[in-house]
Formats: sequence, C-alpha cells, structure tokens
Amino acid sequence: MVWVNAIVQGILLGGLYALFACGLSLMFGVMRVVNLAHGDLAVLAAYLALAVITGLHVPVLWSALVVAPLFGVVGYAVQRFVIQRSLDVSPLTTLLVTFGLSIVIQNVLLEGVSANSRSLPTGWLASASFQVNSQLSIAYESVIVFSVAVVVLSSLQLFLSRARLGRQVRAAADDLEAASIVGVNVRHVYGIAAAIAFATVALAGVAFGMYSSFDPAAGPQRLIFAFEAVVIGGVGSLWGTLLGGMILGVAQVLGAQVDSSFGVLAGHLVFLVLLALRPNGLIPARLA
Amino acid sequence: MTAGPLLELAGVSKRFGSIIVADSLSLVVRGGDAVGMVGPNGAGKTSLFSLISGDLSPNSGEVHFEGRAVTRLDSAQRCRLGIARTYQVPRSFEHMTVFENVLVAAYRGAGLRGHAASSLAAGVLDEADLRKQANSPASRLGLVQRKRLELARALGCKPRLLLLDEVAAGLTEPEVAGLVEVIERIRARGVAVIWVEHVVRALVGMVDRLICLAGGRIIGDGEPLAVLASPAVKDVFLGTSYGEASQT
Amino acid sequence: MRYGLLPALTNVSFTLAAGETVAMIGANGAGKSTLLRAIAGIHTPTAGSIRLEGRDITHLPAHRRVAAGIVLVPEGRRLFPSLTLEENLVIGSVPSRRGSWNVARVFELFPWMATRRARPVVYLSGGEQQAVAIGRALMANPTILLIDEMSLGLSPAVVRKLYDLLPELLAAGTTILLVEQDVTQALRVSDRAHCLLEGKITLSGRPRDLSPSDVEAAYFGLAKSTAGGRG
Amino acid sequence: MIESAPSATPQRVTRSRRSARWNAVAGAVAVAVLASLPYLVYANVTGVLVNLFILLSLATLWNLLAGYAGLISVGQQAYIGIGAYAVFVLADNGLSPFLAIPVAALVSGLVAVPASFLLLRLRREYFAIATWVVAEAVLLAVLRSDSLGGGTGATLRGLSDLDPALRQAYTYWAALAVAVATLLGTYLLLRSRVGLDLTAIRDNEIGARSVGVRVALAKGIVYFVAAAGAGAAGGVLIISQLFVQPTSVFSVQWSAYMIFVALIGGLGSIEGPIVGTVIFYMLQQTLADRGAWYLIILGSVAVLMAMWVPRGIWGLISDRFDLRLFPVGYFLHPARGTVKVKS
Repeated sequence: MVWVNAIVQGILLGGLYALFACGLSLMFGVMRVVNLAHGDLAVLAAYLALAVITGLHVPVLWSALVVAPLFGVVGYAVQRFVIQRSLDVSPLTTLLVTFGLSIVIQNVLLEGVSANSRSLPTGWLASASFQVNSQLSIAYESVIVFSVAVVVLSSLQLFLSRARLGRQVRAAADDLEAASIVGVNVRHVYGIAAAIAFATVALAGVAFGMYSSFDPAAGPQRLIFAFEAVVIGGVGSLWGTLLGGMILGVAQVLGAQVDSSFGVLAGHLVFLVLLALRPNGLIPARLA
Repeated sequence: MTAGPLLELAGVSKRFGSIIVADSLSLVVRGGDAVGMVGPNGAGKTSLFSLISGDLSPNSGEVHFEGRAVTRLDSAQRCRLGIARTYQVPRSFEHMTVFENVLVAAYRGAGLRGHAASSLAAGVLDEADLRKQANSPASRLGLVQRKRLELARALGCKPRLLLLDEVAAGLTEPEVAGLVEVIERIRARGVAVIWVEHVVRALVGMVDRLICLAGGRIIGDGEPLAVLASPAVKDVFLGTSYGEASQT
Repeated sequence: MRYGLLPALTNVSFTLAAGETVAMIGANGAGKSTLLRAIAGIHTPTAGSIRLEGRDITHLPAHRRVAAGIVLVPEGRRLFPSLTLEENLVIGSVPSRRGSWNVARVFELFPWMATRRARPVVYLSGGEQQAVAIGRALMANPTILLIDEMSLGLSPAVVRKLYDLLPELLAAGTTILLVEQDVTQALRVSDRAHCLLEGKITLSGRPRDLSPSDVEAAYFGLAKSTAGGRG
Repeated sequence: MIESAPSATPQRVTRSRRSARWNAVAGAVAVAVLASLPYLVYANVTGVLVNLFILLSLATLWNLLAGYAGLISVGQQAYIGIGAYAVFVLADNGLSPFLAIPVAALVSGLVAVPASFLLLRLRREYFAIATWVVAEAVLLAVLRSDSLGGGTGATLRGLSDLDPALRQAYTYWAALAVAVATLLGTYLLLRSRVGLDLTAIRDNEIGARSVGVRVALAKGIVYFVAAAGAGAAGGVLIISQLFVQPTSVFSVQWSAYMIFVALIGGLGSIEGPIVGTVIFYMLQQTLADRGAWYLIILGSVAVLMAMWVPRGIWGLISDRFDLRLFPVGYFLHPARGTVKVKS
C-alpha cells in the first residue's frame, strides 16, 4: 500500500511538472528555443502572485488570473525583442541569452525580496485532503494542480488543433518559410507561442507556490524538471509531456520512498538513462 | 595497382519518408575514369554523392572502395581512405584563412604532417589559383573563389576519387575553361573524377562518360553526346513529348 | 515588374502584364527558382527593384506580399505535414483577400479531395500533394500566381492533367508566372516564354516563334556550331 | 600510379603575421611580475587575485568548449566540485594539498570521459541541459555521502601547521600556476593540429568531417581538457577557502561567471576571457557593497553583447588594431633567401 500511495502521489506531482513543461515544450516545438530562464520565470510569477494576494487581499486562485495574462504580454514582448534577435544571430545565442536572463532574474529577486523562502497562503486548502482508505490520502491541492494541468494541456491541444491561430502555429513549426509564403506573419505567430508559454509557466509558478515553498534560487531546478519531463515524454508532444511529467514524478516519489534524499537523484538518473537509450524521447512526434 | 574497380555501388537505395533519392543504384568507376553526371532537379545527384562520400548511409545496398566495404564508415573515414568531395553550397571554414582551410585537409584527409602538409596545401592553392588569397579569411572570398576553395580543399585530401558537385556554376566562359584544365591535370595524375554539373558544355568537353540520373535511377550511361541525344534523356530534360512538339 | 541582381542572377529585367501566362524555362541551376523566390519575398535582391502595379514592393516581407496578391506554389510542394489536407487549404486563406476561392471551390476543382479532407497530407501521392499546393495558393485569391517546377517528380499524365487546369485559373483574371523544366508543357500553356541560362535571359518570345533547336541550344548552353564537337 | 602532391613553388610558413617573439617576452615578464607579488603586496590583494585566477582559468576553458568546439555547457561546476573534493580526500590521506591539485585535475578529467560518451551525442540544447543535470546528480550524490561531509561540507586538512602568510603565498602561486597552465595549455592545444580541427568543426562540422577530421575525438579531447582544468581550479578553490560546501561549489553560479566573462570578453579567442576577467573584477570591486548588483549588471551586459556584439570586446579591439596576443594561425609566405625551399 505504501507503494500504491507513492505511485498515486507521483502521478499527481507529474501534473505539476507537466504544467511546467508545456510552455518549454511549446517554445522548443515551435521555434526550436530552449528557454533556460523558464524556471526563474515561474519563480518570478510566484512572487508576483504573492504580491497580488497580499496587496489585493484575494485568494490564491484569483492571483493566477492576474499573473498569467500579464506574463502572456511579457512573453510576447520578450519573444519579439530579445529571443527573435538572438535567433537571428545564431541558435547558440538563444541558449546564452536565456541563460543570462535566468541569472539576472534570480539576482533581481535576491535583491528585491531577499533569499528567505516564502509560500503562497492557500487557507483551508493547505491541509485539506480526502481519505481513500487508511493508508492512502490525497491532498485537494495536488488534485487541483493536476486538474489545472490537464485543463491547460487540453485547451492548448484544442487551440493548436482547432483555432485559426493554432493552425498557423503548427504551420510555422512545420516549415517556417512555407508558412511565410502562405501569408503567415511568422514573427507574430512566434510571439503568440511565447505568450502562451509564458502564461502557462506563470500558472505553473503559482501552482508551485501552493505546493511548496520557494526562494529566488528555486528556478533552475524547475527548469531541469520541466526539461526532463519534455525529453522523457518526447519533444513537441503535449500528451507525451504529461506522461513524461508523471514518469518523473513517480520516479522521484518512489526514489524518496527508498531513501528520503534519493528522490530527486532518482528522477535525474531515470532521465539520463532514457536520454542514453532514446535521445528522441518516448513519443517522438510533431507538435500536437 | 589493383585491377579491380575503384568504386562500386551495388543496389544502393535511400529514402527520406516517401521520397526515394536513390533507387537500387549500381555503378562501377575505375581508377582514372572521368565521369560526368547530369539530371533534373531532385534526380538524386547530390544524394548519390553523399552516399558515396559517407554523408548519408543507405537504407540498403553496399558501397565498396578499392575492394573494401565502406558502407558503414563515416565521411571522415572515407575521406582518409581517398574519397574527397566538394559541396554545391560551399562549406568553407569561414574564420580560417584559405591556407588553413586546405591545411586541415592535408593534415587529416591526406594524413600528412609538418612540412609535407604545408607543401601540399601550398601546391594545391597554386593549382586552384588561390595563392594570392592564401592568408585572407575564407569569409572574404566571393562565390567563385569559394567554389575554387571547395576544389582546393578536396584536393588537399590527396584523393583517389574526387566528387565535384557543381564547381563550375556561376563561372564565366574563360573561368570554366581554366577549371576544365585544372581538372584535366588532376585526372592526368590518375585521380578518378565524378563531376555533377549543370553547365553541360563544360562536362561534354572533358568527361569520357556521362551518366544521366532521374528519379534516383540511372537512365543513361555512356559516351556523352550519345547520352544527351538519347530519347530517354531528352524526355527528362526537355519534356514528355518534346519529339511531338518539334514536329509541329 | 522589374527585377535585378542576385548572386545567382545577373540583371534580369522583365514585366508581366495582367492576365497573361509567362513561362520561365531553363536547366536547373539557371536561377529560375531564385527568381521566383525573390518575387515571393523569400530573398531580397542585392540590387534592382520589384514593382507591383507601380508600387515598389522590393522590401516587403513575404507574408505581406501574399496579402498584396503575389502567391507562390513552391518547388517541392512544401505542404505542412502536421496539418490535414483541408487545414493545408484553409491556411492559404490567412491573408483573407477578397475573391471567389474557398475550400468548396477547390474541392470542385479536385473532387477526390473532399473524401480525404481529414487525412494528413503525408499519405498523398506526389501529384495529389501538388494539387493541394495549388489549391492552397488559390485560397489566397492571388492576382499573380508563381508556380515553381510543377512537374517535378510527377508522371507525365499527372503533369498534363495539372496543366490542363490552368485555363480555368486564368478565367479568374489571374496572372501566372511558371518556372518549368518540362519545356514542352511550359510552351504549350504560356503566352510568352523566357529562357534563363546561368542567371541571364538568353532567349525570349512567343512559343510559336521559338524553334525547337533554338530552345535546345539555349537550354543546354551548347551553341549550335559546337554542339557536335568536343570543346 | 598516382603522382604525389602537385609541385609546390618555394614557400615558408609562419604562425603569425608578425614575429611573436615580443609577445612571448611580454608574457614571461608579466608572469614573473605576478609571481613576485606575494613579496610586494599584502595578502588581501593576493587573496583577490586568487579568485581572479580561478575565474580566468574557468572562463578560458569554457571559451575553449563553446567558442571553439561549439559545446555550450552549463554544468562545468560538476568538475569544479569533483576537483575540490578530490583534493579534500587526497589531503585526508596524507598527500600535500598542493601536490593533490594535478591529481584532482586528472580525476576530474577521468570522470569526464564516461560522461562525454553520453553527452557528446546530444544536440546543443540537450547537451546544455544534460550537462546541468549531470552536475546536479553529482551534487546530490555528494550530499548523500557521509564520508564527504554530506550537506555540511568538508574542511581541508593538512595545511593547519603551515604559517598563514606562507600558506597564502603558496595558494597564490598555485592559483597563478593553474591559470598560466590553463592559458598556455589552451594556446598550445589551439596551435596544434587539434586546434585547427576545432576551428574547422566550429565553422562547419559537415565540412570538417568531409576533409577527414575526427569530429568526435576532437570534441572529446576538448571536453576532457575543460573538465581537468575545472578540476584544478576546484582544487585551488578548496585550498584558498580551506573548506568546501557542496551547494556552493556545485552551484550553477559558476557557469554564470564563466559564461558572462567569456561573452563580454569575446568568444572564440584566447584573449577574450582575459579581457572579460579584468572587466568582471573591476565591476565586482566597484559594486562590492551592493550585493548581487554586479551579477545583474554583468548578466545584462553579457546578454546585450551576445545579441549585438557576438565577438565581444576583444573582437572589437582585434578588428580595429589587427592585434593578436596568442597567434595560433598559419601564414604562407613566398620563400626568402635560403629558408626551407622545396621544389
């Protein structure tokens, strides 16, 4: 029963990782950019949510409705003015530039809010859970986060497959030049993809802040977990990302079951082994 | 010298998804041969070069060089065995000087060291008429000089089989004549040459065998003018019913 | 329309009149594709200018040229593999230009498409893919349609079928610039033809005024007098 | 039979356009002056310079990876940490910490060999993050190890009976030696045929392969050298601090330092990281009492440089003055007089 519990918790944790990963996956799938500042953006979003909650006295879920759209706008601007420019220089430059942004965000946070760790106040949700049986209890929070992840992934999937703009995103991901000659404004579409990615990472940041405490240096590990989920699941495949997140979550929780300090390491080892065996991920697929 | 063929392709096929770039190709080239290759866009000429040079590995079939199976060797290994190629879009080392570009080839492709390597490189630059540019970075060369650098770098590998992919494209008439002279000299040293070119007149003047490729298959192989005159080849180049059109 | 210098092209100038079909023939490597891609806005010419109805569009990005009515059917089809057949057509209407083309009319033109509308395009044959590429371009209601190597990799029967569609497109007043290796087909359907060799126009005229031997000579670059010799 | 090379006209090859003798003399003088500093200045100055030398070594090696082999690693801190812990273990077993530095370099290099089999197969984005994951995995393994002190860290033994002034001087010389060895090693590597291979690979990997360059081998050599150098720097680090704390020695902050320094100074030249280190040092000193601001400014400058001045400050300098302190090129001259003539 201990193991069943671990697997259930791991799967639910995987929802959070998938939420982190879908923006990364989208940006890599569409414009071949790995945003190394991804995790730090999530942490930044968590701090912003905290400011909204304490400033406006609203519950945590409402703060997400403020932070996510704001991040969307920022994402569009960052894509058009920073990432696009570095893409024009060389693909290596995007890595260096986003890494630089990562360090800058971390240290701005460090200066602005100190290194103390914080967490988002979730009120009664914090301790609420339902008991499946004597050994298996599930926290409402994890269920909410998992559901949010599934809803976000489904909406994204729906957007890409049905919406006019979503179709343009897929076309630009398939063939940049062909997209431009059928009249798609590729730079705008890239901006839209980045806006979505930033909005989802903001949601992930808020969810993360509900789940556990955070501090300015928490970003890189979020990035790594997100990337591991993407690679395990297969780049550009959204449902693969959910699967990847769940595999990573289960590996971490099972690892922690063996030895409390072995959890994260177990996740890394699963990732490295899979990377060695299948460099293209479990479900190699095109976007959507 | 061995009596066997220099290069032998046996039933080589290569697909990219549903596109077939080489359809069970078989081909024999002997030492010192000068072979021209023509074909419409997408006929698979450059892919065939890549299959010979090792930039691509075939889905099926075997490639033998001097009697040795090289199908599973990469392009660097094949180069060190004596197969050198040029690329249609030059792959110069932009931030290195012209001399250094060729020197890498002399060190690695030809396996020479020290003075022997720099002598070879210098000689090759003379041959390709790039001696004056020896110390300027490759990024400063114009397109025509870049094409010459491609040739020089391939020669720097001291190949026994040289694959030339459109080295004459964009050259003026006298430049093409000069290039043909250079390639004649290379041939005279016993190096086999396979030359893909759209400037058909450059080819016809120099090769003693012409291969026409279409749809990943060989549709003509033999004496150049005879190949160009054959109905199958005319069909591929000038259209399905060119004969009909010319009668009206 | 005027057109100038690119590395692969030297000082090429020509004009298109509304409603005519012009063929650009020549061996590969002659610069034909480069020319079409420059008109479509993928490359910017190093010198010279491109004008559409008197307006200078030399520096207009590709997607805005589509909105202005210049639409390219690219070499190798360039369909979107992760989009279905119908989506590949629908995305052609992104610039939302006014006109009579829509999915239903494309299906009228190619009835087989209707039954396979939800299929990914990778499962279509080469000829079918080419038809989708043409349909996609028509969805933008082009005033100038640029067609690059329509016959490439297709069987003669399919090529003929595709070319037989052109008059129907022309009926809508569309101007067509064809780049083609299949000389016979190109000459059959065009009002005027230019032969491009090594980046220069070497021969121009109405198809009926061009003799087959002139075309052959211009095409291979073998001057008639030396074609028989080795030199 | 095939004739050998086409006959070459008489020629002579040098490694720089001008004579490099004065560069060598100036370099030797600079090293001699730096080496005599412990006799001339207070220990707080040499203490700062120790950190500067560590950074210079790391940035030089990262530049070798990224600027020459095109390998963007954000996980070199793995080898810094391995080097530091190797010195700790060796000193614990009675070896002098100073003598342990070269051994630590070797240990780091040897760990890099199996890692390189996994990492060098990956494409650039995958490579970057996988190096980071490897560094995290090593950190987590160290945290779990009681014999290495776990999360609390480890204190270096074997230097307590040494006079503090002498210890500081020895530490300074060790740091200087590692920096000089790194620069000289990088210079010699780039001057060798491997250097030519690397430049060719960076400019055009397919082209390099097509002229016979063993791409995987060349990248493997660079990865090994960069890991060994980072290990040596880590060894100096533990000696200078007498203590190693795992989350700090394995911190990605190290990657930030080396990347920013190399980007600002200029990727793809030996001089770039030297220039970058000096700028870093000046900025750090100016903003010393303003916490993390120097990193924020440095990071922002590095980002802007990467986008708008990809070859960095040294790129601007060398373009304007045609200057090279470390000539690694080959120049072909017509022969003069009796110098090596071959017909």
